[in-house]
Amino acid sequence: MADRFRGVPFVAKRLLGAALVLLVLATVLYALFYLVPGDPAQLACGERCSPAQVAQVRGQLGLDESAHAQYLHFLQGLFAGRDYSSGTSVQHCAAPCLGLSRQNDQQVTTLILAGLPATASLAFGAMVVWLTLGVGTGLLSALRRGGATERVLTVLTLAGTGTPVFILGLLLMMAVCAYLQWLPFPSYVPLTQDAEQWAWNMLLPWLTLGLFESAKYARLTRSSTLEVLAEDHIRTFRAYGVSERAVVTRHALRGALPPVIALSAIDLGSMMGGAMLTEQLFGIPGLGRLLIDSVRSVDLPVVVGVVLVIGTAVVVANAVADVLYALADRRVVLS
Amino acid sequence: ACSGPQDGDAKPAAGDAKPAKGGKLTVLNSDTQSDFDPARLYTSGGGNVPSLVFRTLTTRNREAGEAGTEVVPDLATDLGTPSENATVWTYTLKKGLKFEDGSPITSADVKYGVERSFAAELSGGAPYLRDWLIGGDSYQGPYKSGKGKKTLDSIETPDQRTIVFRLKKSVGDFPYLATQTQFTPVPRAQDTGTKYEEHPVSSGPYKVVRNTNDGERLQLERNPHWSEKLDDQRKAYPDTVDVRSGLDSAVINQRLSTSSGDDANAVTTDTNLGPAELAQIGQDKSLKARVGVGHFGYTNYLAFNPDVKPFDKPGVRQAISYAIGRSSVINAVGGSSLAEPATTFLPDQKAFGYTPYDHFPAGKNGNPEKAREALKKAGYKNGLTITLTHSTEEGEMGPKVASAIQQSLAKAGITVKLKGLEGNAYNEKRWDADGSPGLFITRWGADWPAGYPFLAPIFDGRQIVKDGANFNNAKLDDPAVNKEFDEISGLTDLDAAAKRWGALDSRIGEQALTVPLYHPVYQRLVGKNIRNVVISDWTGVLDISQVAVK
Amino acid sequence: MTPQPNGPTPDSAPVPVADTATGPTGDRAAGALIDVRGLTVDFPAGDESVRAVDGLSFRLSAGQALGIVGESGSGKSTVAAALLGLHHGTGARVSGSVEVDGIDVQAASVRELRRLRGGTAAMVFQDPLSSLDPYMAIGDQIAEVHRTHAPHVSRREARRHAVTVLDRVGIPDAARRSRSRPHEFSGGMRQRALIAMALACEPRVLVADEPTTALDVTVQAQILDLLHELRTETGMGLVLVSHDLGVVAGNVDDMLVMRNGRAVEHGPVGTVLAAPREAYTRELLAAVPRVETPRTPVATAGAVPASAPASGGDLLLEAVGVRREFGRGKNRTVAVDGVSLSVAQGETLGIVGESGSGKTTLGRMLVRLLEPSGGSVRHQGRELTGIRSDLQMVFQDPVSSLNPRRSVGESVADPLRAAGALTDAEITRRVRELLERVGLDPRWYHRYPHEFSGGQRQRVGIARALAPGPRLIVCDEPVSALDVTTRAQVLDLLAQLQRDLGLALVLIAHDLAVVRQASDRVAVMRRGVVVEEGPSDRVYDAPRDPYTKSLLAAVPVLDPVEAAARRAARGSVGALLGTAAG
Amino acid sequence: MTVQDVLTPGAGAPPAPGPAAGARGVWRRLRGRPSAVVSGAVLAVLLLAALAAPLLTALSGQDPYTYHDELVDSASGGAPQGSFGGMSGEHWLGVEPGTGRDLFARLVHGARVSLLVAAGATVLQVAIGVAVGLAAALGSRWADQVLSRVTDVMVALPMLVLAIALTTVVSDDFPRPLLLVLVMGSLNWGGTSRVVRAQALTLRGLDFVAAARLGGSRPVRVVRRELLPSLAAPVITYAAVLLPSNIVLEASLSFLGIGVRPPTPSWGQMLSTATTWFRADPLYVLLPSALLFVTVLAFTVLGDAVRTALDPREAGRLRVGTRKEKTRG
Ligand SMILES: Nc1ncnc2c1ncn2[C@@H]1O[C@H](COP(=O)(O)OP(=O)(O)OP(=O)(O)O)[C@@H](O)[C@H]1O
Ligand SMILES: Nc1ncnc2c1ncn2[C@@H]1O[C@H](COP(=O)(O)OP(=O)(O)OP(=O)(O)O)[C@@H](O)[C@H]1O
Ligand SMILES: [Mg+2]
Ligand SMILES: [Mg+2]
Repeated sequence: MADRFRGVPFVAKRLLGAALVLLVLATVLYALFYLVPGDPAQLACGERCSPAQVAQVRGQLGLDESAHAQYLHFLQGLFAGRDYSSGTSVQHCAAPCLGLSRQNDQQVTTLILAGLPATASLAFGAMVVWLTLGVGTGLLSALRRGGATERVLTVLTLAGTGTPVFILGLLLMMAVCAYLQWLPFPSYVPLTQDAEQWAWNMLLPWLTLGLFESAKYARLTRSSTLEVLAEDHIRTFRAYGVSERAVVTRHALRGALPPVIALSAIDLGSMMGGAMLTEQLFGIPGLGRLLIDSVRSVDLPVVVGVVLVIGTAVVVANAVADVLYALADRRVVLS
Repeated sequence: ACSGPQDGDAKPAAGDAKPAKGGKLTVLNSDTQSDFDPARLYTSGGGNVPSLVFRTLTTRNREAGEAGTEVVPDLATDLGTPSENATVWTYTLKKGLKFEDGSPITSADVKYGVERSFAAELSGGAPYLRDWLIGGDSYQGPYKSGKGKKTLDSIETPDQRTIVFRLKKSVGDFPYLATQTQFTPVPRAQDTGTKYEEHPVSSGPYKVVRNTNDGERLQLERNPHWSEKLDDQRKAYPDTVDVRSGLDSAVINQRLSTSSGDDANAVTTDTNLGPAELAQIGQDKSLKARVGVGHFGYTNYLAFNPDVKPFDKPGVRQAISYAIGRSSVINAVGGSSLAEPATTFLPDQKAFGYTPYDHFPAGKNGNPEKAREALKKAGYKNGLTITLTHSTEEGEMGPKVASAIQQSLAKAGITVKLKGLEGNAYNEKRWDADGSPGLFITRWGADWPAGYPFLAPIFDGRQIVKDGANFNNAKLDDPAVNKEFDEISGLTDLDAAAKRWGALDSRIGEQALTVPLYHPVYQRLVGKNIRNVVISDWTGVLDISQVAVK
Repeated sequence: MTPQPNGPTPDSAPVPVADTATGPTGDRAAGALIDVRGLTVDFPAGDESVRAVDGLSFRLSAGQALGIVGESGSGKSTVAAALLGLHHGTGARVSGSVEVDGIDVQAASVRELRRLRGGTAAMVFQDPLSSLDPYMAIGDQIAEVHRTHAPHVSRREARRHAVTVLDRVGIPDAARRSRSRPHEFSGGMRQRALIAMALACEPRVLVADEPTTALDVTVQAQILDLLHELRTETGMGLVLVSHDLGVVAGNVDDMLVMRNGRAVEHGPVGTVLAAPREAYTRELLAAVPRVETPRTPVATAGAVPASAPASGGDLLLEAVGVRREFGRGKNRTVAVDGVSLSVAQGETLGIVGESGSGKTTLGRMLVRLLEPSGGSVRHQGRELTGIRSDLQMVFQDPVSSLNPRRSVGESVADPLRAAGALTDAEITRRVRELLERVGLDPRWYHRYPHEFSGGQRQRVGIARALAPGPRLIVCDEPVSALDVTTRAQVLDLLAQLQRDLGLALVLIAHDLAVVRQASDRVAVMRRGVVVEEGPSDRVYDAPRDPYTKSLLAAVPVLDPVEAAARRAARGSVGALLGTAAG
Repeated sequence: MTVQDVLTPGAGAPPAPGPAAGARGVWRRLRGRPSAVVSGAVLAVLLLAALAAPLLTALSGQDPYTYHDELVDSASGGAPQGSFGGMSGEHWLGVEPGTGRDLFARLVHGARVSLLVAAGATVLQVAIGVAVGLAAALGSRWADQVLSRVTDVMVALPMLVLAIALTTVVSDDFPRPLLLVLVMGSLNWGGTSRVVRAQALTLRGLDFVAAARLGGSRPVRVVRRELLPSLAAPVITYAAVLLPSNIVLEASLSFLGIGVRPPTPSWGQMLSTATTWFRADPLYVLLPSALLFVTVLAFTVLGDAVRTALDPREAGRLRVGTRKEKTRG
């Protein structure tokens, strides 16, 4: 088996390939949303806009052009930038310009950059929760297989998954903020503004999302741990008196982690698109909310922009996961 | 409200202690203030948060209940002087008005504010200026991108304090229109086009300190150049106002009811209590005391498109009107505390000219016998099958209401097939003059508490829009009715006008072009330290220019 | 670091010697290190159960060595596992008593067992290739085991200790290779790593289950000498499970011959070998191949005389200057460095050589499981570009070459099913025949790999390679885990197939006698190159290369006295061995 | 016996008794596990209830659509009258707030949609995911690149966005549940595919795969015979987790108005509308939650049992009943 391990060039190559696929994706989205009902100009202008006014707005948004002309302009913006009139002056949207939101004349890039920190805060924090909680309980239940501990853990993590996230979050909030009053109701504070406040206010969203996701990880960790535990090399360490805990955490876990890493990358990446319901519930001004709002208002530039950003995030996360994976299991070749 | 059994309007929640200045008011909202440009805002009576920053020529009377439906002067000294048969309206600005930077507010600033609302870049807002101002339909705003002239000649500013509007036709309602934020002064030198909303120049009691994330969070602070003496409407008790939006409505209500920490000083201007919350509050006296009830001119109704068979037959429309069981419709939207049955198209408030009528009495649960009779007369002895179009989104136009209607019509032998459309598709459909469904659920709200904006878009034959959003679903184009519209809308005596609007409503109602279902009622919860709760019938929302936290 | 194969480990603390003065025959002193009485082990299999060990008893004192021999599947590994209580919680039923260093293994608590394992008694497993953690560097694995029993030792010290023991078992460049992961090691290197792991704990008893099957004879001798030395110096007890009577002869005091889970003969090694009482023991002895015996030529039907060099027309497979590298930069290893070989139809080419010299790598390239990084492999004159089902391979590691989730019958049936020519019933019958042919009970069709002994698994591998009716089989240590009688049977089978079908074989093995017995030509490999190649009798009788000579000199002998003498001689040329292993 | 006998089939030995014990063995091992039997039974009951929904509701004399205005308290938000969410002899589990529809009827009818859609989507997701993951792991480097990138993008695509777009674009006459299955199934396979690819990459390097290839097995066969059995464990575990998340996803879609068309009930829909009621009418929330939870639990336990039963190495452990001995050997 060839051993072609290359870290950085590998990721770079990966990104390039992905850029292509993303472009295809953008095109498909463009086409698909063309068919979606709802006139963006009417929606932007408001329901009481007169036809003349709607036409004017349509011109302003460039919607009076043919579909492919619009798409070409979009591409042009992406690679070369575009200019837009802001009324009093002309605003330049530098490449990669994803266009202007049809709803509020903001540059899509600005909107995304504004939403990114909140979403990233949520996603990474939640990942820490689901990894510790999920992998932890997974391991514990693999260790205590068949015992009462395992049964309790199973039921607990399943309760997390079997409850839709909007119910889970609301229940948590009710319990912690309203009933026990341990924490004030969370309201998002940017990390850059006040790190401590940021953490306190993100605590519940992290927990909610983390809990919701952790069952999946617990199950996966448990099953692949058991899988590895049945392998021959585990026998070696047991036969050398290595404690069961060390056998599981040092040997079984390493073999069990690859699928967990693979999944984490996916979840982390796709969460960059925002865990919409969680963001909605806790009022976190992230990409998820931006996305769902723009889908509803057929704000194509924003939809495409956010999806492209998420796509990139997923690709990067997956590439990193693959590198980690190849590091864990050298038998695997990166290609 | 002049009818209904509700227990009066909201009283100050925290006993009789006098409200005092100071403190920080928190506003918890679900919709972000992503439009904060006065040119784009489409608010009734100047809005709530906006009216803390934007003053307009006139404004709504900041009093609770029915008194709140009156229009009163704001920047102007009076409600305006009509001349030339109410086609010319002249306003004079109060003396000593200043922007937040201390510069004087002039009539030119008001004119510029109106002009820029015509720019395509700043789309949004109500259509009336365009329809009424001379040259309004072709004017494209003061910006470079607009074609043609950069100024609108039908607005004149003979001096720094006087501004004159010249209209195409007589408009008695102009003082109402002047409450809208398009009448906010905007200093031309500081206009930054689409960026203006990030920091609009304040003429009101507060100025914007920070606008985070496109209106996600607005932090307001006292505007030192605003003078209490020149503004008899806004109380402006708190020192600062912090508007946080993008919150889930269940969370907002939960926070208000818990009222811990800053939430004790919190209100909401866009979230009302839902059915589940009401059911829960019903058992809690202390919470109940913190709930204010509000009305806003709104009617939810069934609309017909008589171009679609069998709705061309008045008998069929009448049968449906007879068969409708309003109480199950009301239950489907949250029960009697959140909706009152409607038999008139106009909201049940005096300002609209409400004249009670019930041309096709259906009682609470429908009158199947009368309905069958009407059907038989129309030639459908063995019942009939029709399609009801609704939105798939839960809510006032959603599937639950549709099912309720389906079941009450079934009793009269009318088989209803349901057709759900996703939100945007549904809106597109119901506003499509040619292709709107034969029968669908829809609603209408008032731009101001008067008959004209409530009735004209729905029943004035000249407001049938061919290739845009059409609201005259029945495509009623009756010369007599049209003439009546012209006559009443020219009246400057608003009370007299109201009476005639009521009569007109009743007259149109005889044709059974709509089936009024209910008028919504709003229940608003406030934090436990909030005093001076004022909910007017103009907006139905708690007026944050009046609340105090001390 | 210079290898010190015979010197004491600098880091090793002296092991307390409990019972030094026990004679080679083992007086029945109370302080026996191991005391096994009436050990019986049953495995559940299907609806019945298999009795793997049946009423076995033996004792072992400190410093003593016990050899367990016997046919494949006779229960040797099961006994070894029982000594460490490895049957706990596996579903096997164990009765009788097992006492190791005073601990009653059957009744021991989890904690006691943990101390016993590795601390008191260490085990070298029979399947070295899959017994290491694939995700972890070898040195770290050894260090971890070491630290388990010596918690006060720092991480870094343990790591250093690991390098030392790796060096002691003859891993060249131990400091660097300790950072490799198992898949980067050759079979023999992995086996040595396991032995190093056992030694790292300085145990009182070493249970070694076929510890040298994957080793070439020089390294084997070196390892066995090391064990001997530890035994005399520290009083370590040794249980040596092996099918190689030569290995047993030279390295144990007592010998236990097993068959069907029972002891057939038990006594001092000299006595048993010189004057076996039981017929079975005699049978075993008779079957041992001798390296001195020349090959009896295979009478190939109408084929070329075996000793003749392959002529063009009959050339089946040809390697021309094949090279293979692994890794890049600092970690680059050249496994095969320009080897040219040819195999004629019906011919057997033996490949012997140092462990880690690239035999497996070469074998894999011959069947195209690995792509050469240089040179080419030709099949009947044409460049070989992909896998062909008439080129088969028997893998060195019988564990990982069988799918743990499929019954062995199905694994063997697979090539038949893939070919798609036979009905289900025919396939089943055929598989049963094949199983029987390699000496397995055809009723075991539905058993899973983990239910088999090491030798049995190896035979399954052979049966599977035979199934598609190949023209050539690369056998990578096909008989290393087999007892002498079974081995003879399998070699006979291969020879018979060769005769009847003109099957060509590439036989990779460490056992020089086996290679001589079975091959027409032999290639000797060292460090990725072929150092000597020729007809086997020529190479064995008149070796030219010094490495070949040293290999032949290291072949174990059946006579314990002679073995001791040779060991003494080797001791004096220890330095030479050190380089030979490097 | 001659070698010829060995290599030519059909000669010698008696015909083989019985086929491979694979599937049968698994079945037998499953039957031996109480947890498997109980969870299987629970699922069977749920499934039966779903299938027999019309029958069951006929028994209770209710249907899931009829409004009962008289049973709700209009003045307080439409909460059911009486205690326990309006439970009575007629309405076994009470009624829905606001409409007074019978909850029992809605639950059993909802089970149909929820289980059907979720199970269908899961099957589709797993099938596509396994196929793509395997193709990526085993195919050429090119295929891996393309498929992995496509997987990335599938994963990256926010489900809801495409779901909204697709469900609004597709004709109204297309059966909704099927559309949901297709949309959910064809958009959400990225996770499975990644997990499968990761696992298959490790597996394909093992000797037994090499042996199978040498034996002349074509890739498809290698996959079916060698890889799938080893992949079954993670895939089944993953599927047992996917299923509940699909039920929840169906809930979210219904919540956004793009799920099954009301008034057809589904658990997801019931849950999402019930959320706010959990203090005023706890039963309304609890019932669908509890059912969902039981389903999830049953699937997980069954998935685990199947996973264990599939592993022959576990078999001895189970049958011999060494329960008392600690598993730490
Ligand atoms: N887990 C198991 N389940 C069922 N049978 C087993 C199991 N392990 C071993 N056996 C059977 O027990 C018998 C003895 O096996 P063991 O591994 O002890 O043999 P061995 O003497 O070491 O053979 P070899 O020399 O081939 O390694 C064999 O018949 C084998 O098939
Ligand atoms: N996948 C791999 N990655 C890195 N190095 C490898 C790999 N496979 C083999 N090697 C190295 O190549 C060399 C030759 O290995 P190979 O397995 O061919 O030896 P061998 O002759 O079969 O030895 P043995 O007799 O011990 O089995 C060894 O040094 C080994 O460490
Ligand atoms: Mg063995
Ligand atoms: Mg090898």
